[in-house]
Amino acid sequence: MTPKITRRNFLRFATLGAGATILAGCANPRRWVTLEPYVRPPEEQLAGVATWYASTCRMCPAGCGIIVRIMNGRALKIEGNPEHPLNQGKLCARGQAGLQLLYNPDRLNAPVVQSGRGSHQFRAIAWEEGINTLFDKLQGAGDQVAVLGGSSMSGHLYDILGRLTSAIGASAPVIYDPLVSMNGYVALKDVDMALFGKAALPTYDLGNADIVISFGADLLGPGLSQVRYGIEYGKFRSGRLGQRGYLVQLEPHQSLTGAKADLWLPVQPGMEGLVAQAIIDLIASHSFASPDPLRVERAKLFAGPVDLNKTAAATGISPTELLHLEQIFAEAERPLAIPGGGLSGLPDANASLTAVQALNFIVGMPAGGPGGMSLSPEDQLSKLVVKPQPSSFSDLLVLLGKMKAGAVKVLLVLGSNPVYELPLQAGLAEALAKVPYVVSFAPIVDETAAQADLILPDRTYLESWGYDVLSPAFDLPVVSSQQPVVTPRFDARSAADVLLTVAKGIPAAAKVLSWTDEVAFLKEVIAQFPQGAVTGDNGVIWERYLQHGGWWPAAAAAPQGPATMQALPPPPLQVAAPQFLGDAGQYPFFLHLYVSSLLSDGRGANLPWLQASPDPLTTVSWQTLVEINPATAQKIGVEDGEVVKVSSPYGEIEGYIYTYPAMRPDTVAIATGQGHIDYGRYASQHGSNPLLLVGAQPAWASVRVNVTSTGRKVKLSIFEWKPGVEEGFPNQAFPGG
Amino acid sequence: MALPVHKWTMIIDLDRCTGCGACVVACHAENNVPVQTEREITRLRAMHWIRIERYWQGAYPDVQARFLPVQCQQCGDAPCESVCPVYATNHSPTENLNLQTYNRCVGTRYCQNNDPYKVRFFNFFDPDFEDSLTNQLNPDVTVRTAGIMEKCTFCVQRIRRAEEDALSRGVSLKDGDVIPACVQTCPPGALVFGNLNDPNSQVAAALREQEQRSFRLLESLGTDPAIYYLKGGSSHA
Amino acid sequence: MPEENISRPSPTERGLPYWEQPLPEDKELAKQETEARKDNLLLDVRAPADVNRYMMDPMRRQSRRFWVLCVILAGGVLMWWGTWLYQAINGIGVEGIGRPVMWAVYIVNFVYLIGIGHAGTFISAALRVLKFEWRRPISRAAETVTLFALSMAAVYPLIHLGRVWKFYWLLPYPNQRQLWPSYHSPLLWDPTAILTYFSCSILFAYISLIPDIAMMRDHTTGRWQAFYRIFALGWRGTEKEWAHHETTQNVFSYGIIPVMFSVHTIVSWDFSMALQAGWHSTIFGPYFVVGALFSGTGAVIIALIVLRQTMNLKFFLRPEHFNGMAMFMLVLSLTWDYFYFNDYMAPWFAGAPVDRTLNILLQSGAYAPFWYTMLICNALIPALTLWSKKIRTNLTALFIVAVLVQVGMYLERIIIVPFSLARNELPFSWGVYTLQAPETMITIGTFCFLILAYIIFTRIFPIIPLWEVYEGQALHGLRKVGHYLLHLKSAE
Amino acid sequence: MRLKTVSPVGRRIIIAVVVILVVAAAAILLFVTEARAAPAQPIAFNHQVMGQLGIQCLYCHNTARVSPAAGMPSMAKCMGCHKVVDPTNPVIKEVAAYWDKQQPIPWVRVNVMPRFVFFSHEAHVNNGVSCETCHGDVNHMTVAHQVVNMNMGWCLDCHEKQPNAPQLIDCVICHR
Repeated sequence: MTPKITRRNFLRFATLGAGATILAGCANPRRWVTLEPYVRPPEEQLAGVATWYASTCRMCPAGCGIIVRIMNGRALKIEGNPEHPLNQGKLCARGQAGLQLLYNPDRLNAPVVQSGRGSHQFRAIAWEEGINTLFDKLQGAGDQVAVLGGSSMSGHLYDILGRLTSAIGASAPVIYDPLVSMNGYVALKDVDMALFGKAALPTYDLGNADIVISFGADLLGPGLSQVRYGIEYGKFRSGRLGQRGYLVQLEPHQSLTGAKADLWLPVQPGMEGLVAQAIIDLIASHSFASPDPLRVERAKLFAGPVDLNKTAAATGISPTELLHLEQIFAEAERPLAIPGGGLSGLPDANASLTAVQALNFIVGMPAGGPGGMSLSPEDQLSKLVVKPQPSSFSDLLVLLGKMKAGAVKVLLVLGSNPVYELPLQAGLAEALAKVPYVVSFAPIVDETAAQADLILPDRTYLESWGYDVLSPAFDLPVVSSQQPVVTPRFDARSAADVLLTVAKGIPAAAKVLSWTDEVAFLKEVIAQFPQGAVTGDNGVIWERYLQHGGWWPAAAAAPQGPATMQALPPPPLQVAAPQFLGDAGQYPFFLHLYVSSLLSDGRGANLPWLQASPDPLTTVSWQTLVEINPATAQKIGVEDGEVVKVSSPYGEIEGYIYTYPAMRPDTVAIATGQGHIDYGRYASQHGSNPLLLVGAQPAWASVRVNVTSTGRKVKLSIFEWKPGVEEGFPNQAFPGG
Repeated sequence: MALPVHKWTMIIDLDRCTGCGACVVACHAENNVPVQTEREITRLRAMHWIRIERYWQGAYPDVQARFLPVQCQQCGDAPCESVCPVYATNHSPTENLNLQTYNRCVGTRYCQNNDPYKVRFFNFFDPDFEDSLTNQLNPDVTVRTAGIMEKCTFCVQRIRRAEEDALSRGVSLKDGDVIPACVQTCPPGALVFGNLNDPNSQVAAALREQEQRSFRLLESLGTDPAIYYLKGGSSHA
Repeated sequence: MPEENISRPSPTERGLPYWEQPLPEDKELAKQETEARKDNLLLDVRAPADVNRYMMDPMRRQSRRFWVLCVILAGGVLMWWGTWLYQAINGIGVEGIGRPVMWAVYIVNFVYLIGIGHAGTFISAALRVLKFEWRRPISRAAETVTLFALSMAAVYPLIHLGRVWKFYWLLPYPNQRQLWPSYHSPLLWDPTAILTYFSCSILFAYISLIPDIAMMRDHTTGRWQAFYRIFALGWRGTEKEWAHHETTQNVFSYGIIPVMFSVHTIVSWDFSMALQAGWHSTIFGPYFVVGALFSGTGAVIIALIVLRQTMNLKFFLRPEHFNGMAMFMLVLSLTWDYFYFNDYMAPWFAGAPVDRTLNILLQSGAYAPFWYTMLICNALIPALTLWSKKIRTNLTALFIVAVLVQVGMYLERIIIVPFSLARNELPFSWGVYTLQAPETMITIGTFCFLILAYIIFTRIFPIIPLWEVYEGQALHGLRKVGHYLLHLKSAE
Repeated sequence: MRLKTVSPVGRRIIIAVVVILVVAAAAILLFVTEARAAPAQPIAFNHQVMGQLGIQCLYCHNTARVSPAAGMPSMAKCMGCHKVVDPTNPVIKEVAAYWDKQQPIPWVRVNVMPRFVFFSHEAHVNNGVSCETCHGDVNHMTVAHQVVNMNMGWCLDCHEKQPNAPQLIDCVICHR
């Protein structure tokens, strides 16, 4: 009998085959997983038990101490370092999200050269080749090297950069990013120099103040130190001194601070200085039962003639309210005036800032007592460690001028993203075109790295060494330590190590940068520290410094506080109503740019946690909003979700209308952060960049804009049900009582 | 050794809450809460176990935003528990928590309908933890797949870890041994967490002291929530 | 009426059969009788062979259009299965639900289909018990609606599951995990009630079908005969069999009525047991039952009109039936009005904020068009039209009214399910439901299945219970007119 | 005389039913046995030898007392003894080969739990549950294999007998 393939037989075999397949499917081979033990176990690691390493957060310049939970070599969670004097175990949203920078899927895994700037044609190279190229270019450039950095770079890197540039005769690194410039760090220092004789950033003892008048400062927002002022705010509210503080916020668009204020006054944009001056004038001309009679005397130093009605008309704050502000400020025991970063973006920035700081000057700061403003102290540490010093916008323009003139042969970009961050009018594009070689140290290809010739990917802060000197927002000398908490991912190298290696070949630099690597450098610096609260004697300083997350003075050393403030003869006070850029007819609205509380100045845009989390005030994520008052929206005929074009004399962007009840009807508010072209999959193609609306001058806060509808509408990616929240239940208020 | 019965309680001080959103991201990091894309959020599928509800009070110019952090209230008498046909949502007798057993969930979504606080979140699709971001996932928390309801657990993995450690070492839990991620990170200290059965705990003390400020969300529904809110105060000057 | 088709068989030896009695000689009486036969099926006695043929002819010959329709409907069913597979693979997120509207079209379909599944039992069992004689020819059409609507309704809870492959966890079966389903949950009361009702309905329908299957068996050959032989269970039509049949039918009729009431009450508990505004109502039990009967009656009217027109059943389905059904629908519409008014007034009077919000949303908000359409379709149109006998017996008009009632009742479920869910106690978490393609396709597909199964059923089994017609005619003769009795006897 | 036989149609039906039953039984058997079968390991490690030498479980799986995970011994731990103990054994040479390459041995996990089950060795070992209760007499296994089908019913069986049963059958004990 010969088997024949008949239809029946075929079916029979086919059935058998199917049966076998089903059987094979039951025996699932993927059931087994492999367990790979350590070859040599790290002594502090136990399987299944988390280990916490202390380091420093680098998501903004504040420098909070963090501890990172490590299990099986992976960083799982960042928490605040409970021992750290600045943040006492607390952390903000951005700090929590730092893990996604470490594990970002868009990180470069090797150095790359780009053939043609902006082409995105990257070719991976070996580190030796990358370092050699950098070395060749640096050597060829002589002293025509420029460095552009961001404010949250580690102190030791800034130190090394400074030594390198000065050794080869190049100009000092320019530190610029919008977060710093929009918070007016540089201008504030100038004002403090003029008022108090010390170019330092002020620190506010919010927790111990009783009356706080904030002139547009978003203390609880992302500006200065969200965590520190958050902690202070908790104390301010719970009445550590037996009473609940009183917070007045003057700003055109309600910020987080405005939302928590006891009195929110929508002042006309740019007029905060006039309000401050009016208060000073009123204090000088009135007599209250002030706890300190000298206050009136000091006020008289600044005061001029006061015309309440005129000021009221200009600022939008009624005379009654001005009198109220003056009275509470003069009569308070520990009042505090806080200038907002927006004041530094006015044409005459220093006048407004001075007026606000003068209020603090008038209060006079009881020596040693709680409350009030203080200036970051100077001590022996400041000779050992440095903090990246932000440069002013004009410094940046000088650098750009040099670049345009062809006086820069090699540009190094570290920790900043100027192509995204600078307004078009600043002319960075032309300037870059004149620079023969641009080297970026970005771990992720951002807009600037896309314009670079060579990218030497730096490690993210969770994999690298460093330190940070706390400033601003803190009045103790504290150095926060930074160490790698996980084995570095990818073939990335720390910029400091790369620079130290390169410096070896440049004779002038080799002399001042003789360390083998950054750890040797750091160890040498740290070894010189005096005994602190958590560091032991000389033998174990380094270990304990790393273990506890930094160096800070022993508890015995009291905060130096306001006593350090010395007054010079004050300059005369002249605040004038600022001139806004743009014709009022053509551009009817004031532009209020503010720093997004999650994405910051855009550096957080590549982290999905920050992108997808709702903005606290608008509850919108992923999108760029054009916030306007509902009345205005009705007037110009736009509604929520409408795509509008916002145009200023300098540029135009598209955004989605969001009607925001707590803002002036003559103002348009836009948050920074979105509108990336590069910078990874989460950042690119979302929203638009409002910095494009600003011209090439420091006066970024005095621009007028126009809003025109494009006729399109989109769905907002919003968390709240907007009509529900706005209309709520009939006759029923906020469910929170 | 008899295991203790805890009544985990959280206090949310609305006067202190600044709405900064640190708790939201901390929760994402701790609990493997997936991130939703722009498109999904426009389809009302945002997912945050703790959210900060922002309401408006007053009309311009006397208008102010009011923040109300809302997460699972861990009700003593939870409406979501009784409607689950498979006991995926049930009550823990030891911890007095409202549990969500992910692997038992079949996705009827009835619990979300019956949840007056709307703090339950449904995985409409498989979570999209891209590439290397999976490295960060907390190994102590199940990663939920499509069709599963999830919600705030008061970081029950931290509670259990602390309890297991205490049990192994033969000691009892102290106040402060268990801190959920949101409480841990909250800068102004608006969130306080502890065991209400322990009269010396921080929460018990705070509730005694702040009794006149305290209220519970939608208490009239009879859900007996374990989260107490402290009303926002006001200053006059 | 196929008057001309009636062929008169030759008289038997025993005299004229009962169906061939001559008209009375008196002209006036003869006219009256002709009129009465025209109006009432039970008086219009015909030769059984003819009557059988009226039923079987349309079952045997299918037009090309019928097959085209079948193919289209089958395509719809495939679309349903494909979409379901797509949904199961990708996740339930392909549906338009979001937070807080977690239930939408699937649950609406579930409630709607359970609802129209009510009419069959009601018409056949309740009307039987209440001795409404005119229900005789329409009872099977109604029961069949019940069967297929229920089976589709039972599928919807599975379609809407997030993890449908775990559906068996909803069933109480012993397992090593020592876990049982939670009987606290209304979601388990549902399947219990539905399965009870479904099995009762199948048996009830089947028992009524047996004599007619036997008739089919006797009039077919070959494979079909074998098929009918199996289902006829050896029915021969003896006195004893008829007696058993009668008893069983009565037992089921009385037994199934409470089940019918309980099923939709329990379905309503899915909603009324919840804390949701718009759901949390004590009136929901009877309200849902009435709503179900209302939409079910409408659905049966639609089915009857379509059957009558497409299968040439003009002999069986006469204006009197539509008149009766329409009157029922009117009564149910008025009852529904009462319950809806009640359901509306109680929260309105209580004035809880969330209820008021919901009412505002329905009256003047985004959902107002739906709400007013529902009221017009469910209350206004039946009340305005069905009082008139002309409209009740005008099939076109009645068809339109019945379809509008379906629209209205479907909207009512939409208003209850996704629209109510859109509002809750915290305005921050309000939301909206947007219809998406997958659930539309699944909905259409299941309705295709329902129709396909129904039309195939009508081609295999007699959709008119012939034995009931014969029985009715005989009983009618017995009860009403003395000389029919005589004729009957003579016929035997 | 012909005996009454099953019709050809009937026979076909019977054969089909038998085939289906056999396939199903085979599948179930395969599934069950495969669940208990020992996986192939990269190194023929013999627990019995270690057991006979009196080496405690906790010597190698040393985190069982302090961590939810029992832990696998590191390569350094293996070589700590086997540099001197029986270095010529061919199996130990294989281990040494991994050590020389400074690579971990890719052991295959024997007792696999679903990912939504959180078992804590620490909580059990410190409360009087011996290793053998769950892992069987590993000391006498030449090849480690799963002894207990660790499903939920089995876990509950024991938990229900404990004095703290109401708490120990809480879902959160294992699922979180």
